[in-house]
This record gives sequence, C-alpha cells and structure tokens, in this order.
Amino acid sequence: MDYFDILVSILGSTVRLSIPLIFTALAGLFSERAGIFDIGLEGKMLAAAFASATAAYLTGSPWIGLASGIGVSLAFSLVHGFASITNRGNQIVSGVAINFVAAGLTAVLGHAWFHQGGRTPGLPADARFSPITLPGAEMLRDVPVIGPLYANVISGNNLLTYLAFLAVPISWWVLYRTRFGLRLRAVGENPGAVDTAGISVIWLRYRAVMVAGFLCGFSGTYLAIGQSAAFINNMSAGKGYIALAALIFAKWRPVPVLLACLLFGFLDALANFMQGKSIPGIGEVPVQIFQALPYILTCILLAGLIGSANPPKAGGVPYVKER
Amino acid sequence: MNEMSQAPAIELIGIDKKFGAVHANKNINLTVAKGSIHGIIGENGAGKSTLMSILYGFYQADSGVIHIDGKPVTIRDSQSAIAAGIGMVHQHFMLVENFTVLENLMLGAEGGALLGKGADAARDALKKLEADYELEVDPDAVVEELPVGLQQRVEILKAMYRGAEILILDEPTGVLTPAEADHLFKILRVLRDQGKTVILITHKLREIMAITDTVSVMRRGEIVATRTTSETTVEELAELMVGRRVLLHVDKGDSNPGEVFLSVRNLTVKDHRGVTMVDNVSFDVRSGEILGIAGVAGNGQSELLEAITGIRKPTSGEILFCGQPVTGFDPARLRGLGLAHIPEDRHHMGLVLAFEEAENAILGYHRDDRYGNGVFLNPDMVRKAAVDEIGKYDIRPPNPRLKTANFSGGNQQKIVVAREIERDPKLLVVGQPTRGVDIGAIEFIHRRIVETRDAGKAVLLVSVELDEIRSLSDRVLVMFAGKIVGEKSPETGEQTLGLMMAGIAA
Amino acid sequence: MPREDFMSTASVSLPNWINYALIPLINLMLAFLVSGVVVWVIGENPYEALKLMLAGALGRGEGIGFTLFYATNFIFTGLSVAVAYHAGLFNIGSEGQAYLGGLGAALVALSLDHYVPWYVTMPVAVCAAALFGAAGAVIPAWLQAKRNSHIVITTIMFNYIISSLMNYVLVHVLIVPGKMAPETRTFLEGGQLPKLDWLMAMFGLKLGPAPLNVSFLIALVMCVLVWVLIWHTKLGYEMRTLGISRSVAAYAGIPYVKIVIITMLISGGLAGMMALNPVMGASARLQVEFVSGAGFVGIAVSLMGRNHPIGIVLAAILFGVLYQGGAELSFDMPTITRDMIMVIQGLVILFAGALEYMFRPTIVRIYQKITRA
Amino acid sequence: ADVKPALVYGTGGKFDKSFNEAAYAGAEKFKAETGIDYRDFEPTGDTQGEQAIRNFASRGYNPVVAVSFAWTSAIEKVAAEFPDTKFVIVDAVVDMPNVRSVVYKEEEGSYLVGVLAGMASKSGKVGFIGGMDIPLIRKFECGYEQGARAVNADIQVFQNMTGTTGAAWNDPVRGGELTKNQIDQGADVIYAAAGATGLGVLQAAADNGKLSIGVDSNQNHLHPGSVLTSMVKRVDLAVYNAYVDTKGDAFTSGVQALGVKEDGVAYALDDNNAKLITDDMKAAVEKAKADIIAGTIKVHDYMSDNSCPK
Ligand SMILES: Nc1ncnc2c1ncn2[C@@H]1O[C@H](COP(=O)(O)OP(=O)(O)OP(=O)(O)O)[C@@H](O)[C@H]1O
Ligand SMILES: Nc1ncnc2c1ncn2[C@@H]1O[C@H](COP(=O)(O)OP(=O)(O)OP(=O)(O)O)[C@@H](O)[C@H]1O
Ligand SMILES: [Mg+2]
Ligand SMILES: [Mg+2]
Repeated sequence: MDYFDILVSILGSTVRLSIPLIFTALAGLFSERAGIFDIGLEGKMLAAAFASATAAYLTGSPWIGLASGIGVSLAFSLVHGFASITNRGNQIVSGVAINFVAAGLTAVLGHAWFHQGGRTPGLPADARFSPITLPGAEMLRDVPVIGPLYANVISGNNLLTYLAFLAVPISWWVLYRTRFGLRLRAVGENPGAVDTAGISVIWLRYRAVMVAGFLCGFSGTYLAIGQSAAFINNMSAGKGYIALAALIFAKWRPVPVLLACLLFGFLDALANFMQGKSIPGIGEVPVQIFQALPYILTCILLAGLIGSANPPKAGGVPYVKER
Repeated sequence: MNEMSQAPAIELIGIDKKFGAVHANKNINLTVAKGSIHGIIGENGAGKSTLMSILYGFYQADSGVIHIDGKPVTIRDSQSAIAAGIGMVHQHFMLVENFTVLENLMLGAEGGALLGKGADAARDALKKLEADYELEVDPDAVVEELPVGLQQRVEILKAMYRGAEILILDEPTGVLTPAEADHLFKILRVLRDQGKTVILITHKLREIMAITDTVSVMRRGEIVATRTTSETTVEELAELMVGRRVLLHVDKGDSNPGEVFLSVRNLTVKDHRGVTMVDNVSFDVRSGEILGIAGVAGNGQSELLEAITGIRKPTSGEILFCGQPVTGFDPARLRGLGLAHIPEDRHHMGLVLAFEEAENAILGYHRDDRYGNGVFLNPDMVRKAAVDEIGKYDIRPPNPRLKTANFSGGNQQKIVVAREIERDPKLLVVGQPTRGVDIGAIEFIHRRIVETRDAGKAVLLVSVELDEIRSLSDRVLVMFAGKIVGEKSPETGEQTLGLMMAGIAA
Repeated sequence: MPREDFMSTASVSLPNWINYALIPLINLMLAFLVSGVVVWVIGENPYEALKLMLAGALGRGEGIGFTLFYATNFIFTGLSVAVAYHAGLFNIGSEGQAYLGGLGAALVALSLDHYVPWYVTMPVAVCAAALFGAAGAVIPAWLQAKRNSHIVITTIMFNYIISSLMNYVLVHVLIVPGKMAPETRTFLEGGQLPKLDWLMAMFGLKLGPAPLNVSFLIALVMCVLVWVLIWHTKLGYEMRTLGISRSVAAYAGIPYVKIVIITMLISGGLAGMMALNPVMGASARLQVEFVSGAGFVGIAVSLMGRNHPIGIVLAAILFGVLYQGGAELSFDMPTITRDMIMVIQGLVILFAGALEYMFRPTIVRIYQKITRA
Repeated sequence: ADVKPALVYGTGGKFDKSFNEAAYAGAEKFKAETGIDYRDFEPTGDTQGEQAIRNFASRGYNPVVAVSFAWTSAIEKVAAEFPDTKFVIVDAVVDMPNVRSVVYKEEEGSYLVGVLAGMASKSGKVGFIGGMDIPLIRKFECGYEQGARAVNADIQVFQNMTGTTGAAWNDPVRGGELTKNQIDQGADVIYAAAGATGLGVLQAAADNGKLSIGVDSNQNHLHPGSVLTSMVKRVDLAVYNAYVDTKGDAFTSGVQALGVKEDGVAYALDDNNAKLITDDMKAAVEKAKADIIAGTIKVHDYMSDNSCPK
C-alpha cells in the first residue's frame, strides 16, 4: 500500500470522524455567539444519539430517528435556556448538569428498555442513513489521484455528512448576511444594545440556544444511526468537549470551525492508523499522544501562543437590567 | 394651529419605580412641550436615568401612565418606545463595539430578514443625516476604534435613523470637550427648530442655562420643581437640587508646602490595547499641599492614578516617593511606604460589597499584624479596629458586621475615606472623592482632606468636578489627551480652565 | 412567575436558615422528585426504590461504611472545587487532578510498602498525592493567571490530557507483566491504609468488608484546615477578595498571579488526596479510571454545600448515600442501574446550581408576608 | 445438593450478542432443564462487580459465577471472605480452594477461523481487530494468524487494538473505523475479538461488502452472508456446568482449560454462512480440528511466553 492510498484512507476516516464535531461546534457557535456558554454540547449530542437510535429502531425510519434526536436535543437546550436565560443561572453549571443528566438518563433508559448493557438494538440498513455513492464514483475510481479521492473520500458518505459540510456556509450566511445573525452577534457582545434597539434579548437568546439544540440533534443522530447502527453507552465520548475546543480554536467563526474540526478529525484518524505502527527513526508513538493532542493544542492556543482567542464579550454573563 | 398640535409631546403621570429597597422614582409628573428642549438636573442617584429609561421602555414603571402627543401609550419595551417616536442616547453607550457604524445603525432596523438591501438603505440614510446635521462619521469604521465623541454621534444617528421625534440624551456632555459639547448643542437646536422634542439630562447648570427652554429638578426620586429656564438662576437650581443652600467654597487656610513627597518624571502609560493614555507626564507633590488634576473624564487621569498607586505598570518614566524610586512597585508595597489611595470608583475598586463592613475596613492593610499574627486573621481584632473608624467617621448604621452592600452610597464612601486617611499616610491619592455622595457627606469628606493636608501630608486630587478641584486644590494641573497642558492657580476662571480641558488653550 | 418579581426581589436579603438550609433543601427535593419520575417511567416504584436505597446505604454497619467511604472521596473533591470557587475559579479539573494524585500515592506505596509500616507510608503518601494533584492543576492555573485562558476550558482539557497520560503510564510502565488489567501490583500492608473498624465499633456497628479507612479522618482534618484557611487566614481573605472582584483585589495589592496559582495548587492538592481513599484504602493498587466521576461529584457537593466545609461534609454524605444506596438498589431492582445516580447528581447540580434562584422570589414573597404579619 | 445459582456478567451487558449472552444462554439452559431459577446482575462499571459478587455470596447464593477477567481481584477478595461458597471465574485463574477457574484455549478456536479466513481471502490480506490491548486478546490474534498462515504462507495479517482501557470493549464506532482502515489497506476478511466493539466491525464489513468473523457467541446471524463464521467460546458451558456440578455435589475447584478437544472453542457453521464455506474450506478446517485434537498441530499460546511466532 503506497503513501497515497494511506492518505486517502486517512482522509476518508477524517471526514467520517469530523462530522459530529462540525455539527456540534456549529451548535456551540450559535449559542456562544449569542452570549450563552454551552458546556452541555456533549450531553445534548448524547441524548440525541439515544433518541434517534431508539426512534429509528422502533419505527424503522431514519427520518423519524433524526426528528427525535433533534426534538430531544432541543428539549435539553430549552432546559439550558430556562436555567441560564430566564433564571440567570450559571451557564457552566447548567451545562455540566445537562451532561450528567444526559449521560445518566440514556444509560438508565437504555438499560431498562433494551437490556443490552445500555445499548439499543442494532439497526437494519434501511433504518439508518446509509452511505451514498455519488455518480461516477466507480467509474472514476481508477483515474489517478482524483479518482480514489473522489471515490473514497468524497463519495460513499451518508446524507448527514453532506449536510454537515452544507451547514458551514449556511451558518456563515445566517450569521453575517441575515437580520437574525446580526442580532445574534450583537447580543453576544452587548445585550444592552440589542435591548435598547427594541429587540427582546431573551427571545433572541432562546432562539440561539434552540439552533444549538437543533444542530446537536444532527450530530447525535450521525453518531448513532449514521456512523454506527445503534446507540452505545456514552458514545459521544468527549466529542462535545473536542467540538468546544475546535470552536475556541476557530475563534468562534464558521469557516475556521470547519477547518478546526477537520484537523481534530484528522488527528483522530491518524491515531487510529498509527496504532501499533512505528515511525521510522522514532519508533512506536503511543496512541495516547494522539488522543491528547487536540486538548494540548487547545491549551496552547488558549495560552495565546498561536494568536489570541477572544470569546464574545457578554459570553457567560446573564443579562441583568435591574439589580 | 389646531388643538392636537398643542398637546404636549410627553406627559408622564404618576410614574413610580422601586428597585428593591431603593425608591428610584416617586410619583413623578412631568410635561414637556412639543418642539422644546427640556433639561433635567439632579444629584447622582436622584433617579433621572431611571425616569428616562422608563420612558424609553428599558425599565417598567411599577405604576403610572405615559401620554405621547396627548394620546396614552403603553410602553412595554424599547420597541414600543421606538414605535412611539422616542429615541435615547444612554449615559453608558449602547453600542456593539466590534460592529461597524453601519451595523450598529441597522441593529433593530434592518429593513428585512436579509441584510443586503437594508444595508444600502442605511448607508444612504446615513449620508443624508450627516448632511442635514453635520454629523460626519465613517459608516465602515469599527466602533471600538472611534473616539468617544464619535461614538456618541453614532448613538444620536441611531436615534435619528429610527425616526425619533423625541430625543432623550442622558448626560451626553460628560465625555465631551466643551467644543464638542457646543457642537452637540448646535445640533440639538437644529432638531428643536425642526419641531422635535429634546430631553437633556446633565449635572452642569451652565449647560442647562445655555440650551434648555424649560428645566426640571429631581431630588431623591422626586421632581421638586419645574422652571422656565429664562426665569431661573443657577443659584436657585443648585439650591433646589440639594435641598439647601450650597456652599460652593471650602474653608481652608493657606497651604504650607514642604519637601517633595511624590515626584513623577516623564511618565507614560499605555492601556491594554497599546493606546497611550498618559503621555510623558511630570510633576511634584509636596507635603502640606493639595495638587488638583482637572480634566474631562477619559483623558488619562484614571491611568495616571493607577500608575502612581502601583495598580498599572507604566510603560516608561519614573516615580519617586520621598526620593525613593518606586516605579513598578505593587500597591501593597507602596501602602507599606505610606501611600494611601481613595479610588475613583468605590464599587469597582474600593470595596467588596459582599464583605462585612469590618472586612472592608482592612482592605489593602489586611496583612498588618494588628489584624492577626503571621498568616492568621483574627476576626475579633478586625472588628474592634472597624468600630473605631465607624465612630470617628459617623458611619451609619454603626454595625461592623453588616454587609457593605447594605450601606448607602455616602456611607460606603466614608468607609473608604476612613480606611485610607486613618492609616496616617504620607501621601494621599484621591480620585473623585465625592461621586454620588450627598452634600453633607461632601463637606465632611472635604474637611478631612484639608485636615490631612494641614497635618503635613501630600495630597494628590483628581476630579472631573471643576468646582471640587477649584475649592480644594492649592495648585491645579489640567490634563488633556494624556498630557499635562498647564498649571494654574485655583482662582483661575472656569472659562480658562474649561478651554484648557478641551485642549484649546494652554 | 412574572419577570418583574424576579428583579424586584433579588435585592431582598433573607435570613441564613432560609439561604443555607431551606432553599438547598427545596432544590434537593425537586431533584429527587424528578428522579422519582424517571424511576416511575421505567416501570418501578419510586417509593420502594427510595426505601431500598436508604436501607442499603444506612441500614447496616457495612452500608454505612460504604456510604462514608464514598463520602470521603466527595469531601476531598468537594473541598477542591470549593477552595477554587472562593477565589473565583471554577475548577472542573478535580477529576484529572485526583487521577494524577493516585499516581503519587501509588508510587509512594509501591516504593515503601516493603520497608515500613503504614503510618510511616501515610504522611509521605499524603504529601505525594497532594503534590501530584497540584501538579495536575498547575498548568491551567498558570494559563489562567498569566495568559488569561479560561480555567473552565483548560481544566476540562487537562482531564483528558491527564487521562491519556495515566493510561500510558499504567499500560506501559506500571502494569504487572502478564496481567490483563492495566493496574499496579497489590500494595503490601505497609502501603495500605487501615480500615476504621474501631470507629464503627464505637457506635456498636460492624464495618464488615466496607472499605472505610483512615482517609476519612484525613478528609475531616482537611475540612477544618480549609475552614481555617478561608476564614481565618490572610491568604483566605485575599482569595475571597479576588473571588469577588479582580479589580478590588488589584487595588488592595493582592497579587493576582500568585493567588490564582496558590489557590489552584491547594485545590489540586485536595483533589489529589482523594486518591488515598480508593488507591491505598480500598483496592490497594492503582487502577485505570479509579476516580470514576468523583471529581465531577465534587462540583455538585460544593454547590450543594454552599462552598462551606460543613455543608460539603453533609452534601458528601448525601452523595455517599446515593452511591452506596444506588449500588444496593440496582442489585435489588436490576432495571435501575447505577447510572441513576448520575441522573440524580445532574439534577442536583441543575436545581441547586443553575436554578438555585428559581424559587427565591416566591420564598421572598412568602417570607415578607409572614414577617409583615 | 442445594443450589442457588448466581451470575455476574462482564461490563458489556447481558445481551451483547457475544460473550455475556453466551453466559446467559448457559444459565437459561440450566433453568429450562431443572426449573431452578437463578439471579444475575449486569455491572455497568468495574466498581460494581465486587459489590455484586459479595452481595450474592452474603445472601447465600451458591455457586456464584463471574464471567470476565475483570472480576479476578474481586473473586480473590470475596472468596476469602466466604470460604463455604463456591465461585467460578471465567477467563482468569484464581488459585483458591473454593474457586473454579475456567479458561479457554482461544488460540485453538482462533486457529480454526484463521484457516477459514486464509482460504476465503481473495486479496491475501486479512485483518484482526481486538478490544482492549491485553495478553488475552493477543492470544486470539496469534492463533488466528497461525491458522491463516497455515493455509497461505504469504498472507498478510493486519491487526489493531481498539484501546487500552475497559472502554475499548464498548466502542463500535472506533471498531468500524479501524475496520474501514483495514479494508482500505486491502483486507477482505476481518476477525473481531472485541466484545461490543465487534458489532461495529461486523457492521462496517457488511457495509463495505467484505467478510467478518464473529466471536464468543455464534454471530453468524447478525449480517447473514457477510459473517464468514464465528469463533464460538462456550462460556455457556462454564456457567451450565458450574450449576449442574453444584447440584450434583460434583463441584471441583481448580483450573479447567477448555480447548477444541473439550468442545470449549469451535467455529460456527449454520444456515447463515453455509454458502460462504466451500467444501474445500470445510475439509481443511475439519482436518485442522482433528489435528489439534490429535495433537499433531500444536497452536502456540501467546500467553505462555507473551510472544507470537512469525
Ligand atoms: N438597575 C438598577 N437596579 C437597582 N437599583 C438601581 C438600578 N438603576 C438605578 N438604581 C438605583 O436607583 C436610584 C436612581 O438611579 P438613577 O441611575 O436613576 O440615578 P441618576 O439620577 O441617573 O444618577 P446619576 O446622576 O448618577 O446618573 C439609585 O439609588 C440607584 O442606585
Ligand atoms: N445596590 C444596592 N444593593 C442593596 N441595597 C442597596 C443598594 N443600593 C442601595 N441600597 C439600599 O438602599 C438604601 C438607600 O440607598 P441610597 O444609596 O439611595 O441612599 P442615599 O439616600 O442616596 O444615601 P447617601 O446619600 O448616603 O448615598 C441603603 O441604605 C441601602 O441599604
Ligand atoms: Mg444617570
Ligand atoms: Mg446615594
């Protein structure tokens, strides 16, 4: 197997592993740009994964699965909204709480309903989002360079994958080209300005948080019924935090979010690939290094060593008009 | 003219508002005629901003009715206020700092779900407004990079762009030089002549006399009087404001300057963005004198104080304290040398509102052995020390265990003043000693400052209140754009000092 | 609840017994109520479940022993979170710091257990665990202090980094060759902390196999030390000042960098000491992921306990009851797994933390009505 | 004699379609035959196992069967506390008078499926995906490699482990990703010995039109036509025998090592994979089986020296 094939293989893996990060980081983007920190991305993703797998299993339809994933994720984001917008609670505490409730609840319900150690039963092919082969993929496969890239990286992914890549320009457009986006960016910087402009800060922030819930619904669904064929206990496995790291890495901007997620996905793919292999001259690199790399990179970024990351100014601070 | 046009532009009837225990507005009745400029004056905390914020829908009144153009309107939020033709320029600007001028203008008036068309319309409208009122500003400039004067322009443009018939300005001149203020007043007159109604909140009686048609005075949440400007005097307004005759003069003997206690040499200070806030400043303060630094807020006085007291590291230059170089010393070390500091903003710096009074009475001096041996802190010893100061400074209520947030503004300030003066410092650095403090407490605090001087200490005083500077200082330095633009005697006329503060004359 | 109420009541102050007892109690009950609904949804009787849980946790000496064993973990991590919180730092990294602390404790136990009795090993192990725990906090602390990086994010990142590191150390360095599980060898008696049979015997109870050990007493000592630190030392005063306002602290000459780093070292040290309990007290060896969430429970404990050592002990015992009772419950009602604890824990954090003021306006109004009458 | 059977599963959950489900099947068989009910418990984490085992023992259950090496130290402790109770541990050895340790010669079963994989592979490349990287799983891999090499000396065997902690048993996503990797490298038969992670392996192989080999239980039915065979490990027998022996007062402690000869490990052939196994393949694997039983083939056990002959 030559280096190019290896690269194609790793890139294909990168795409698959980045998708949940992209959806989740975009979710965080909307929430945090509106001034609501969202540590609870992880929990929402997990809850959505469970809901989508359960619904898809019961109905046999991936679409109902997706709808349920979104619905449950939305419900969790409304809890976060209720705590941090309406009740002005600590946003980090609320997010941490949501992660616990989601991790516990999915396990308890999964165990009680399906008796498979918290897993949901495996899904048949048509209850999932299956890989789509793009036109010409097989024909082009033998064309040098672009053939394998097209056939193995670009083609052969499921619908949600393409949606994730579509979500990036859409997010950019919403954020920078629509009224909603303008207001959303404003409310994360100075809610007072939004309020005195005659716009409801509360409703605006609720909408932002709901967009976040909506997007987390996609990422959870991708995990459970796109990438795999069942829900597994704690299957988000820290991806919510990685997405958060990617969001910081991207300095809260949509296109860099895509790049950061692809980078972290690539590191993950590389870790899988490198496992048990040795690099000439260095020897076997412990997988743990690859596993820790995204977190280390984020800390380095936060240390200001690769540019500064300034979060939205009003982020994390409940909006209080009157003391 | 028909009946309708005679109706007052604004009529507030029985407006009442409480913030928890604070009764900010008490049964307010106010009428403002259409096409007039109405002034509102009153001491800090009198409730002026609250009243206007209610009119603008930012706060909700607990009770009361609002009529606009003779018709009752319900102002639920700022949106309904804007719809009723009300615009407001807030005391603290309501701008999104990392947005462009255009984006700020459009916020809330985007003209559709997509930005494209609205942006073009806004750009055109901006051009027209600029031409009509001489309010030039680059639509693509990022707001945080504009000077405050221009930022205020953006606020005014925002209101005009939304088609305001009634324009409320809350202390707009606090951040302006006299020249900029004059320009603003010119615009306000143009607006009035076009039939718009203007409400102007200010502390400066001179401005009231210069521009308003009518004026209302607020005190402790009430409107105590409304006058036609041409029929009143500065003295009357001042008396109405504080409820008794004002002593515009502090009793003090001549100064007796001795050796140099503080010497500042070529001091330059930059803020976190790298903007030079204090620019090559040099001066001395001697024992037995009060050196006053006058200037419009935001001209580097705060940064100067912070550099001298060790809170901020100067970029270059030298500070000598009793001859000893102390540049870059931290505040704790400077305190140990005998420097006391009454900060400009007691809530931002001087006090931990969530602490007991006694705990605040030792803030900054807490490492002193008087309050516990070695690493320990002994609450009993702390409280005992606090009780002393409470007595001496008549701090009310006299309870060292009460949470500091529960003291009134004047008493909170006394806690800070007592703490700093009672340490018997060599140098007392004072910023805005009487902000938001009633007249009785003002006199008390002024007397203490003068006593400190008379005891042979050096005092460095920074205040934006020219009256305070003139009545307390022995010498006056004027600061503008980070530079000392001149030294004057306190007897210098207000006019001259004002021009210097604007950077016009030296 | 009308919005206006929320605002106008926010500045009303309430007596301590309402703030520190009634409101937490109401929040706690709400968390249990919602948990009861979950139990009911999966087809079990919540009342029976509660009974089983309480009986399992408090019914016998052994149950109490387990309860206090778990509580010991939570006291350490709760104190860790609380100390940081007093200085305005939200340490979500107690989990990782405790994990690293385990390495310190294990290294001491492994190297001394052949030669000296436990009471010689213990003080060294306490120091090593604290030192390693502090080491797990030092980089986030430095990043916060010097580079202004958000400590919440960096401590989360460090949980993962430490987890990878420990994983490597256990799998490649400390594992006993030929053994399946990545764990160290079992410590000899000289590396084990003795159980507290005598303490239980004082109350006429039998500890049985419950792993309650000397680290429980160390935890109580730490409570006292933390109390002294926060309210009776100058350092504590500086931490609290900084915790409320960074600008006031700067004015008062309280060095930001130094206090942030010291606070996080103390916080990390307390988290690290938690490792003594499971590593040297219970399993007598260092295992993968032995912290298993106790660091996060610390957040809930600290919130519930209002960051006060007494509150933390009470909240830790409450969570000990949940853990031990939950284990017994899941044994007798197999449909309810121990993950139920995580649900309850999340709900406690939600109601006692993020929604702590939800009922305040109502309580204020009732209180005002009563006091006026 | 009195029998009050108890069963503690591994952390994968009762219906993992693999290891634990096999244990469950054994207990069910005993129940069906004798009408004696049993109690079981599914720990969701390592800490729960010990408490469950002790709980069973203290409530008079006998024998207490704990499947999974994860409970080794738990059994060591609890068996000492309850010397009158019989314990059975699967996949590990605990040397105590009241403990029976059941271990399997996984290398033999893996050898058999390795033979099938070697013959079924068209590319000359086969893969192995293990769960947690422990000697036990390396033992599977080593047997598999020997079998594949026996039928095709040039065969290339890829191997990956999912992780180094218990979480590696429960990570089908990574399992699927590793499978995809191996497929990209040319593997066309992939053997999963990874608990629930294997479900992802089988899924990915099916999605990509390749063959997979299941483990522990007969997993042929999961993706009919795609699962070449399964390396069946008769955990059910360990459970069943423990109960029957106790009932008949025939419980013995000590180590039981079950290989091909004892029918403890085998390859699975049923309707689901009948079409995939040609007569040639069947003949070859049956011959290998006979040779192992006869002792003419000695499959190297990785755990005997922690290395695998290349
Ligand atoms: N959001 C708020 N919450 C609680 N109390 C408030 C709030 N805003 C103002 N107050 C209180 O209401 C009173 C009136 O405040 P207001 O800001 O209206 O005064 P002001 O006349 O504008 O004073 P200044 O001249 O300092 O601007 C003060 O006691 C103030 O502390
Ligand atoms: N932000 C606040 N939080 C809590 N209580 C407050 C707050 N502001 C004011 N109060 C309470 O309201 C009372 C009146 O405060 P206020 O500052 O209006 O007093 P004041 O009459 O202006 O006195 P002073 O002239 O000394 O400033 C105070 O005693 C205080 O207990
Ligand atoms: Mg005001
Ligand atoms: Mg006041």
